[in-house]
Amino acid sequence: MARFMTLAEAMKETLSDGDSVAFEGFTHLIPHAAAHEAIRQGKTDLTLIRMTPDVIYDQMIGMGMARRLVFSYAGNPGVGLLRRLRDAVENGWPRKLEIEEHSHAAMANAYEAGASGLPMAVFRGYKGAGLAKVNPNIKSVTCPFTGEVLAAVPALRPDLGVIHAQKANRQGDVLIEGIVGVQKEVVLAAKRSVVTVEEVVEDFADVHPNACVLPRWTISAIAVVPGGAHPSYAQGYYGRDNPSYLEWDGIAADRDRFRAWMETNVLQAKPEDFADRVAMLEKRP
Amino acid sequence: MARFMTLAEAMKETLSDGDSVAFEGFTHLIPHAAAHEAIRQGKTDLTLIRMTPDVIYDQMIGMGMARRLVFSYAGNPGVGLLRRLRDAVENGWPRKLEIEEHSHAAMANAYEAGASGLPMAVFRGYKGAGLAKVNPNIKSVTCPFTGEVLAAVPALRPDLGVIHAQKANRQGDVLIEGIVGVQKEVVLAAKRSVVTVEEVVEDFADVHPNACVLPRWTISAIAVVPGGAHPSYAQGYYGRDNPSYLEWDGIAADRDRFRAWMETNVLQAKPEDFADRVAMLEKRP
Amino acid sequence: MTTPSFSRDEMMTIAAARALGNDDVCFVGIGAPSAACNVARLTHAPNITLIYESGTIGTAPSVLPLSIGDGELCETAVTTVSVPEMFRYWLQGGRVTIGFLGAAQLDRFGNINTTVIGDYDTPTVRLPGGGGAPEIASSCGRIFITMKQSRRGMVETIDFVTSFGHGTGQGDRRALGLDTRGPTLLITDLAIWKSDPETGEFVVSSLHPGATRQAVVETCGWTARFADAVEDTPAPSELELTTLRDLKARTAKAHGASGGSDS
Amino acid sequence: MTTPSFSRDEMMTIAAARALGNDDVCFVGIGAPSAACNVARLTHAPNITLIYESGTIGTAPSVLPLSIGDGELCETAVTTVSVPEMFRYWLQGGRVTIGFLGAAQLDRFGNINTTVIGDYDTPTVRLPGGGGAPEIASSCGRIFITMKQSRRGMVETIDFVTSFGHGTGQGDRRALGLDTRGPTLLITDLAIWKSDPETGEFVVSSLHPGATRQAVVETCGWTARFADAVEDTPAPSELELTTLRDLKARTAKAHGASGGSDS
Repeated sequence: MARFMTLAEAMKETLSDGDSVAFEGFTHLIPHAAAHEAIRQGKTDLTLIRMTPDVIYDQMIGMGMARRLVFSYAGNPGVGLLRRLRDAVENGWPRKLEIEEHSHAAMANAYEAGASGLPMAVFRGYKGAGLAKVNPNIKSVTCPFTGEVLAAVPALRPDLGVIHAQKANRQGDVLIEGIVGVQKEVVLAAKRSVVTVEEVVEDFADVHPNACVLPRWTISAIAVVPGGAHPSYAQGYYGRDNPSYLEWDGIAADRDRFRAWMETNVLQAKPEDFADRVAMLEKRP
Repeated sequence: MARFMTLAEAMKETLSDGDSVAFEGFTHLIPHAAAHEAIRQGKTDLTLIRMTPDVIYDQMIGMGMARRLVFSYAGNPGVGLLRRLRDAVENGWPRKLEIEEHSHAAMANAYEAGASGLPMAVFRGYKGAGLAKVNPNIKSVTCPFTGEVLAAVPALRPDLGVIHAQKANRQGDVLIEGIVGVQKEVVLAAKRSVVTVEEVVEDFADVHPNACVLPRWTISAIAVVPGGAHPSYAQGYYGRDNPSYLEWDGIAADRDRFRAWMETNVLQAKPEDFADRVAMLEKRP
Repeated sequence: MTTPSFSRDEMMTIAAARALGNDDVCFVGIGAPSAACNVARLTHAPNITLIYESGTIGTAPSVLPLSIGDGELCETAVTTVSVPEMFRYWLQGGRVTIGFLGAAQLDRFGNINTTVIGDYDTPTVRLPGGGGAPEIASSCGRIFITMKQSRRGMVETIDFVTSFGHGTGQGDRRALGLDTRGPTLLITDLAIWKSDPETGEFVVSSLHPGATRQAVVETCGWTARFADAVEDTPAPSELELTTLRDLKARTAKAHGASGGSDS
Repeated sequence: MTTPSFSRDEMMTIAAARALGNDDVCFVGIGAPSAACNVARLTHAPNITLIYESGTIGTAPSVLPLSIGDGELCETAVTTVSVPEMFRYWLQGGRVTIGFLGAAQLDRFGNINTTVIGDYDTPTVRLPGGGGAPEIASSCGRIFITMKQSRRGMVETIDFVTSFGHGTGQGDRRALGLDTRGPTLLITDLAIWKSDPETGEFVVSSLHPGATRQAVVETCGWTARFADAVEDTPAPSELELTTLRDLKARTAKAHGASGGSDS
């Protein structure tokens, strides 16, 4: 049952060293504030799971928090490569990073299977693809009706799922609108879940009946963090801060500059700072 | 690409004798008008597919149009048994009816697999259930990661899928709201599709971004039939006509009364009659 | 013979309502007592989550639906999802604590038949079938069964296993790989039966006001077992009875005189 | 040397746009030329359906997105679905006629690498990876590839098969059970290449204005083959060029000077 608490309390209660955790968001609604809180709390030995690890995972990997990464596309969206991730994979800095690499279809299906309580996802994929040769978690099943060989991957069931959403109501139900990505699935697939929201409203009385709503009893903790997706965006609240994504490319290119930036902007910062960061951004419809 | 046409044209173009066809709707938005048009056109040797065959399939079976029925719950919702269906199964009247019986979970998964282009659906089901012993289309696959044995059923890929929806826009996109059932899946799973709608609007400009919308290029034909779900209901348009469901129990109880009722209310009726039938029903919010 | 101030049906519904709690997530399938679920919601369990298989989650109807897909269910729900999602994410996902099932035939181990009377291929009576029941029975945390007692319904051997209870006794579920508890409670118009943790059999644990052991035995097709200490089911409270009757009255008014069916 | 009135980049984008039709359903993955898709939509193919893997279907952005999940894509879409649904119902469902892919490394058979340069376990350069590409390559009706020509990009042998094209030649797709056509078109800044139906190899079928055979050969890491009759790609029309430049200008204005990246 969803409990409202501070972001610091939420991450402390739900995330432990050694856990597998998915901070999900598909360009939209990326939970930056929650990731920064995890960084401040110095969590370590994490297995990071995400379809599109971008800036926040670059930051966590650069801080040496990750033992393993499960992913399908590791890029800075609209910009290019992730330089901290590359440094970890190519040079083992600041520590060696194990990777388990999939395709988007596999990851999306694996979250769907996790939400569905299944041990595996079955789909038509990886035909002729090199990943099937290097990832032992890509197997197959044969259709007993047609004989077709289909791909199978293990369901994703993270210890913790973390997402950012537009709003919660007072009862703790959470509403996600626009590009909803795999956010519903990651919360349902995870053993525990944290949702940061832009605001709390009295109720969702006027919401569309088929909108993406997570009932309160599917969520562990809710923290109100206005601007908590910055520099990602929250439809209806603020637009994407594109210059910040571009700036990251330069910051992450150098180990010292990275460390200094993290010290100032993450370690010495607070969840409340996110509201200021989006104050000047265009409000999106 | 969706083409607007009369219901008579739509059913003539898309449904042939011997086809497999799913007229879907889960209590809400049941395509009565389209089913009646198929009856008037005297289609025969059909394989009827539906999770919850109710009055319309009782009618089609009673008229001898069905060779085979694939289903998971055959009842008159809120009332009881389907008497024409029983007569066909128990007594072979007016013709013998083959049945392939599943659970709801199996049918829902099988539509989902059909929409997903997969040959089969995999789920955790039929444990200890008698249907697994009498239905040869219930098989299993073994998870290569955990060894768990899961149920497998063939994907549903009807020749034709028929649904009723609230509205289309001028381009032919279709909006379904409220209890959406398996309607999206059946259209995506079927080779051809017919959608009857309450009305056509200029555009969906104000619709929720995550509402259930079928793009025009997924639909074969759209026919405007106000009231076309009667005595089922269309959220936002008219409520369920409960007395008609109760009345059906008496009509279907007797072969002659059934035939007479069908002659008057279906064979001699037109799609336009549905608008009158819902005129007096309470408008639902 | 005194005229009781409540009917056996009312007692059955209220006894079922009492078995539900605030934290329960309850799957209300076709034929199940949505009256009981809604009485619980309107009395001691205001935060109970009711799910109907039509896709409505966290619904709070002011009148009882005539079908599992009435518009009122959607209008009052926290969210309404597609039917494939309902069966995949919500039921199979293991999120439902209690599944309510009815039965045309029931045996002492909680195995249920709603498929056919007689042989499957040449049935005497073709019943509606299982609907969601096969997977409700396996995926929900616990299963509650409600039915009126009769020798035709509570039988030694059911004609067809629509949904699996405890098979031929405790251990059979685990042998099938099921880690849910299966049928734990049977609420009839005469008594409350609980599943014996040793044998998996239903055992009478409580008799409703006015019901006798003899009445239970005579209306049960298997040899009824009674707990060492059989309790007395408390009579419906004023609040319970008023809530149920108001609900039924609102339902009758909304749907016409025919309203109020639970299926 | 004359100064052309258009750049090679512009020619590449416009040539790609021309290959798209009104009835196409186009999957615009990461790194793919959404500029080309949107120029097609704004010129000869107003009814083309553009799908971005973030879940937006039938989107019509007025400026180019910086990422595949920009808000503008959702705001202008016919509908926005979840990412699992996108990959199950829409891509795997076989509804996409054309998938656009880019490549870090490409071979003559349309096999693509966007995963690693060097060995997979000890890479020289760790690239972003495949994202949707492995299943885009197998599920879409046809695959169009766009990239600037270079010997580093168009290579004899790619280091890793991120997405499968024609393997080592025609027939390899069918052997894998693939009944989609795979890469049929390669559009570079110098030429249009088409897949040879016999061998599965890319063959130059048309040279862009100002591009020479020699330039194509020198910027291609495999031995370039030319069709018997190599055509001349028509220069961009006034409308095409204006449409593309207006789109880029709107994009730059909306996103700032840095705007307009296709990925």
